[in-house]
Amino acid sequence: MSHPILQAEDVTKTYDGFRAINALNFYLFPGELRTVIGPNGAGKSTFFDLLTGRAKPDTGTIRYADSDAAPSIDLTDLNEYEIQRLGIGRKFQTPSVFAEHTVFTNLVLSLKGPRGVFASLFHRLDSSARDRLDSLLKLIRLDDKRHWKAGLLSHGEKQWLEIGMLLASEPRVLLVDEPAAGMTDEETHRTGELLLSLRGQHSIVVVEHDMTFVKQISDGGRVTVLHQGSVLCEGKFDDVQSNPKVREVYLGRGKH
Amino acid sequence: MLRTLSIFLFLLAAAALSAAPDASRARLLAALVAPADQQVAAVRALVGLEDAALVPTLTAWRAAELYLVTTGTASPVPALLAPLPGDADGRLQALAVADGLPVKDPATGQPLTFAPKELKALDTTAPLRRAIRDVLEVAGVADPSPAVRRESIERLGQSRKADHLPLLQARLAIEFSPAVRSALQDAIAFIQLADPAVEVRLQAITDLAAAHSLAAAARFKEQIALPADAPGAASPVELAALKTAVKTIEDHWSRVNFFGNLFRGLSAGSVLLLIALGLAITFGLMGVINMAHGELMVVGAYATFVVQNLFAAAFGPGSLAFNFYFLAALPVAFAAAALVGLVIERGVIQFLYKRPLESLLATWGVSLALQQTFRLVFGPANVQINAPAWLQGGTALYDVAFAYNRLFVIGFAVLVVFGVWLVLNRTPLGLLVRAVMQNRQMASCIGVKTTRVNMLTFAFGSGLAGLAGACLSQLGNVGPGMGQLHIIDAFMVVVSGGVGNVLGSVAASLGIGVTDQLLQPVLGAVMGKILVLFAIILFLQWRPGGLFPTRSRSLD
Amino acid sequence: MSAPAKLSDVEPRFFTRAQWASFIVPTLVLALLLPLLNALLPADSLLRPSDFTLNLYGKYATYAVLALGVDLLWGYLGILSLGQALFFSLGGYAFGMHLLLMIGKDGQYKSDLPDYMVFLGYKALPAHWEPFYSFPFALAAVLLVPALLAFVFGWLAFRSRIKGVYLSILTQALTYAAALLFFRNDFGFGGNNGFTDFKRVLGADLNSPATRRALYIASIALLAAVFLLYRWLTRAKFGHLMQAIRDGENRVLFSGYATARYKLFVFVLVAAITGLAGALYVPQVGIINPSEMTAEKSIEAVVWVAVGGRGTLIGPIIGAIFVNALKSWATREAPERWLYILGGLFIVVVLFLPGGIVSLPTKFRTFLAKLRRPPSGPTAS
Amino acid sequence: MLKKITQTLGAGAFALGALASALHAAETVKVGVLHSLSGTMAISETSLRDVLLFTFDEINAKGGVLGKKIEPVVVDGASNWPLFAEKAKQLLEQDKTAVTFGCWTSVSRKSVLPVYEQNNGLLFYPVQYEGEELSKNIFYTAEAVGQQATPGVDYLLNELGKKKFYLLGSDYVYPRTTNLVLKEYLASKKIPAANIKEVYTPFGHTDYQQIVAEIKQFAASGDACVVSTLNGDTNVPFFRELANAGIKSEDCPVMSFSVSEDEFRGLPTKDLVGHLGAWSYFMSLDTPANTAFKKNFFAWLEKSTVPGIEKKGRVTNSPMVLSYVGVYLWKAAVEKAGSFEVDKVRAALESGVVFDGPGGKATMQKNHHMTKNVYIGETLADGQFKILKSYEGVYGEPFLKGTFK
Repeated sequence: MSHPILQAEDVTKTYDGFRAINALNFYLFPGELRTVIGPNGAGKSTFFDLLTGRAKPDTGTIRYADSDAAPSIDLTDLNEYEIQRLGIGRKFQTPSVFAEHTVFTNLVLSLKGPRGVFASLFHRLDSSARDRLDSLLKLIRLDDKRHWKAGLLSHGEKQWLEIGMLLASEPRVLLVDEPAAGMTDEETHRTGELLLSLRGQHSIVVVEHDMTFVKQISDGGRVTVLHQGSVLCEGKFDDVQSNPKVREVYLGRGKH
Repeated sequence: MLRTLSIFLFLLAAAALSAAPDASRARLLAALVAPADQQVAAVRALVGLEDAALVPTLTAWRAAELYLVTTGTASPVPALLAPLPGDADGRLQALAVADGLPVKDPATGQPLTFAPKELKALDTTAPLRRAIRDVLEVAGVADPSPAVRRESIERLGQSRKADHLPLLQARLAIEFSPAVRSALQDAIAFIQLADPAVEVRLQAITDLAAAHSLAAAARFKEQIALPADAPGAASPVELAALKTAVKTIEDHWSRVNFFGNLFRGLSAGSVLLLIALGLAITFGLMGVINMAHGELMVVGAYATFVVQNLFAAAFGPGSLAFNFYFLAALPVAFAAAALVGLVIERGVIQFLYKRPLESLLATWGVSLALQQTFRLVFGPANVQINAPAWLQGGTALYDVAFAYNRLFVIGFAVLVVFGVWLVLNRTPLGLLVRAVMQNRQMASCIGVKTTRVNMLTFAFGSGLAGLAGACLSQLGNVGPGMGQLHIIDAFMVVVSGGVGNVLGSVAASLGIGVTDQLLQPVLGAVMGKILVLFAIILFLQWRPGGLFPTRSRSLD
Repeated sequence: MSAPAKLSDVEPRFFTRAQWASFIVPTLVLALLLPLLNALLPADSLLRPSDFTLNLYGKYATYAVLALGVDLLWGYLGILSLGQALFFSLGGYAFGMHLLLMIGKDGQYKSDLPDYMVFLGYKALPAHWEPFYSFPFALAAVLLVPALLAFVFGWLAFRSRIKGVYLSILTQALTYAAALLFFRNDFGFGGNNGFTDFKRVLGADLNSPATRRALYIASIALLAAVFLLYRWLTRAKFGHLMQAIRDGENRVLFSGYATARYKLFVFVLVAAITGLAGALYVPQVGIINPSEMTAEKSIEAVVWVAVGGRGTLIGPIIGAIFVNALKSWATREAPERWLYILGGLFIVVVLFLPGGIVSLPTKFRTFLAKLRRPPSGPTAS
Repeated sequence: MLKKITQTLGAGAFALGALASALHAAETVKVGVLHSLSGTMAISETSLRDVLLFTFDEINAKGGVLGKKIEPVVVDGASNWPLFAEKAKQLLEQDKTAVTFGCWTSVSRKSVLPVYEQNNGLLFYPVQYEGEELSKNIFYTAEAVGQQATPGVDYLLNELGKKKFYLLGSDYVYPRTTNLVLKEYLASKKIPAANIKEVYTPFGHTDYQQIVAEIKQFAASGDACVVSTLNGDTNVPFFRELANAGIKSEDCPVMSFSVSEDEFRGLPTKDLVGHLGAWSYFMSLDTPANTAFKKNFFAWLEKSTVPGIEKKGRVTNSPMVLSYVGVYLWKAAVEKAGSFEVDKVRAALESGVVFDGPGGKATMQKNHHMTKNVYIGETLADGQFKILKSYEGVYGEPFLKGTFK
């Protein structure tokens, strides 16, 4: 078995005495699409915050591998943009796009490339970048709305745009927080297909509530159940679903 | 009040003049009309003269209120002016120093009346006034008023003349007031510093050290600094005693200053707290940057001014009831500022809850307009606010001074903080306020009338500003520009305390107040203030959310 | 919602031809024609702008540069800095030092030292003053001193991610502390009186009409240049990033941009340019003193921007000129009431005209459109 | 874009039109009044505007100057120093005023000085100041340091026998300069440096606890006094704190140079009783000229129609009287010169015109300062000064530093 690309070991994070993450261990392998589920307050968003530098763990290590070797880069020392530049992209739970900018500009700003002050002063779009933008716009089905202000898009379209922005930056790891929220069933399904199509080239972690969607994207992949800040269990969707502990803390509450 | 007092004094003087032991009175009169070059000596010779007219006559002379009255062809008579009973024109009768009787018109035999400017006051010169003062000081040792006695005794002690020693010692034997006794002991010790006997001198040094006399420390240091061969230089034994004494006294005062600084810091912090509390509500909880907050304080201060004038008009400015105007002014100040706040909220701020930075601009416009309104209504000059008697003066404990108005401000700040805490945590309004402040939309979804809550909260914060203004009127000036002096300080307190946290504002204001007062003696007022500002800026680098930050899990 | 027109692409044209014309024509009129008329026409000609007017508009132009900086920070980057008057004054002080040394022996005491130094008993010029004899050095200081302060403060503040209201209040505190410092006589910059009674610049008599014209032209030229520079900045990808930071800094951060560096860059750049405007301001008004750097002055500059229209580049210019012209007029014509006029203006603008004066035509058109169409019918917007 | 720029120009044209000067009327002479009517200094300067307008009316009622009526041009300097310079330019270049009466703070004077020199204008400056300045275009009716501070300190030294001096001031040029001179003066009077303490507080300082605690210990020896150059507002917290600390004027008198009758209106005078002041005029001066001045001024106030003018509880003070004196000196000089021309008027003034004003005889000197009386007064509870001592005919000398050895 190869080395994990992302590895969190024994991570703890406390907010005002509340243990949001408690001795968590998590390993993500290259090309994997991992689904993370868990009841509200299980620590899913905090976990993403820790991975992306928005919060620092109290104890434990979070490491990332930028090559095939064992993960060696300590993410806890880095801040948001440094982690992003390493190739870890994140989509937020509530879609966060630049509402005052056009769809097109939103993507341009996310495009992989130099991120420095002077680079952006003298930035020019070359033709290959334009092609890439065009294909992205088609992928997220916003081609005809490329000049719309992003703020005018529907909720679902914003979710897509944000996924598009994520892809534009060509990350190695995608952290996707509730991508299907606010979408119609059809949109949700398409989102699932998109994510599945990315599997392999990218390593993906998806946090989701919608069990139908989880079932769709887990597709033989592993599902991690978080509970009270730690991993309750991990395994194939069916195994997890039949796990009595999971049923007790999560499914047993009547959701699905 | 003052007028009654002066009438009383004159009556006293009149009584003193009338009981005339002839020999001493003649000496007094002789001194008054002595030739200019002998006058000082003649006055100095009056020391110890036992004549009831001595003190009133000399006091009047020194104040240029002793007049020469000429009647007909007779030579001018020195006289004091006293009110004529029952006369409304303010004309005064002259009581001759010689016999205490009114000077009469030689023709009609009726008492003559004068206005002060019709008469020539008996001239004095500076050396003469000093001589008069010296005589009065000696006389003052036996004055009925303990305050006068104490002051006279202190002066005699500082003059260090051995000839006053018997007088002081005699007084000590019969003095009963503890404060005057201690002053006497100090004065005696002071004089004894020049005693020929070394034991007496050493004892005097020890006594003064025990009394922590600062004046003594200054003298001791001068003596220590004298070269060994200079006249009056201390012997080695004495020198050691002097050094120990200086150390004892200085140690005492540095302790006093330390505790004094703490108290002053506490009081400065309380002032800051009062100013900032309203802002902690409107800015901290509601997120409105109200640049007119300072002007709301001014509203409170002017309200106090108006209440003061009403009380003065109704009860008279010297009356007992007048002293309670301030208590009546507090609720009025709160209400007035709250009302103005309400108008501002309805008129301007309600449209700007989603645009906090723009509320800054609009309220700045409001503050300009308010300032000009103050100018037009109350005039561009500061208005005069007289503190009620119970807020004047102070007391000292272990030499640390506690001014009553400062003590009041500290106590009042505690009360107001407690009040705010009660309102926010123990009333239905408080619950609604906290709900709305945490999430306006959610609160309105669950049926809270957010408009009303906003209105009331803002009015409440404004009212607190009014209370602060009322308090400040007892400490500083009240004028149209007064609000601008405090606004930045107030914002700094709220920001460094942590927005949305009243407890943070308490801690921050006390911290800033104490730091400022501790820095001031070392760096001076200006650098102290600058340093505090930079410290706050740096502090916020370290804790961007302030002392007690409020965390939020949303992205922006 | 009709499909929005093809508005901004990533690299829109800097200026269309019409825009170039509408930029160049007024600039030339202001920068060349007016001073020319002033110089050539006889004093009693109705067409001749007076020395006083030119001088006044030169001053307004430097204010407009200050306002442009405020707007770049606030309207584009979302940083409401209440410290811009400080940078303006620092530039003014740096240049004032040079001007003060250029007085030479023409001061009150006929000494090489500036008057207040003679008076306070300085024996020699302090070492940090020496280089200010050189015009190029002074010019460099005009740019670098504000930039350096902006760098230190900005680095600390942006690194700690202080933003919004906090940042505004911190800049206000910084300004306040600096003003207090400059008010101190011991600080060595003339205390409350500041610098005044300048005589000449680059050898030319500061009070001659020709020099004043030159200063006026320089102010207009600076304004035009800064306008172009800022326009270029806001049109580049950099400009989009600025606005993105304004609207959602965290998203930009998670897109891999070191937002603190962007903010710092703009903050420092604006500080330097604002300092330059301050340097041009000082010889035109003849005085620089610490009351110019109070928070109040910064807020005034923010108000100009708000009145003119923030988030546009023409708005701050209009606002700065309009508000100051209004103030010049009102302090003469309505000395008792002008604070109401000004205060009322701010409230009205903030409440009813958030887009400022530049949004008036649009508002007016919308209003007309509403009049023409009955309100009951469905509108296309 | 083009539209936007036309908007800009439109705004400019608006201002241009507003600034265009009115036509001259032949029978009047325009006179500028340049004071702050808003902002922080309005508190003091508004009174000067009032007294100036009164003086003009008084002169106009008697036929004006050289047969011309005075037409005042009142502008608001708004406590904004560059604006002062702008307004001065406007008065000189647009309104062509023959003379300006104005300024209170030194910085406002410094700000307009180059304007007056460049346009060869004429400014009368009425407020006590630090000296160290002499412009051919400014006439200083103000008290120089030698006409206020040194007589005040003389009084403390000679009459009260004080030996320790606590020099307390606001941190700006006037107090700094005054104290520099005073330190030299005290040294020349053999007061050791150790007995002098110099302390400054910022403008608008509100907390004098620390300083008063220090004064209390400084004054423990009984021969100390405070020489205060505290500015305006800050006097209130200072005197409040002083009174509450139990420091009495008998123990440690405060001699203030910036507190006049006008300031007393906003001070708790009870706290100031017995403390001292030094000015070249006190409202309580009992001379026929002063009685008439007060009567006429208050009568004028009663019927004045100036918007927002205060009519009640008004007092007179030294800067007001010196403004008044300035106008009359200017009038006398114009009449002596037979012309409004600045150079001729200046020559006439320098030749030594005299005006017997409410504060006594004032003679303009060649050095643009005035010889005048100086009075030392003690504060009474009713906000007036009781005159303790007068120094007559004190010469006005702006350059005092270094003269006391």
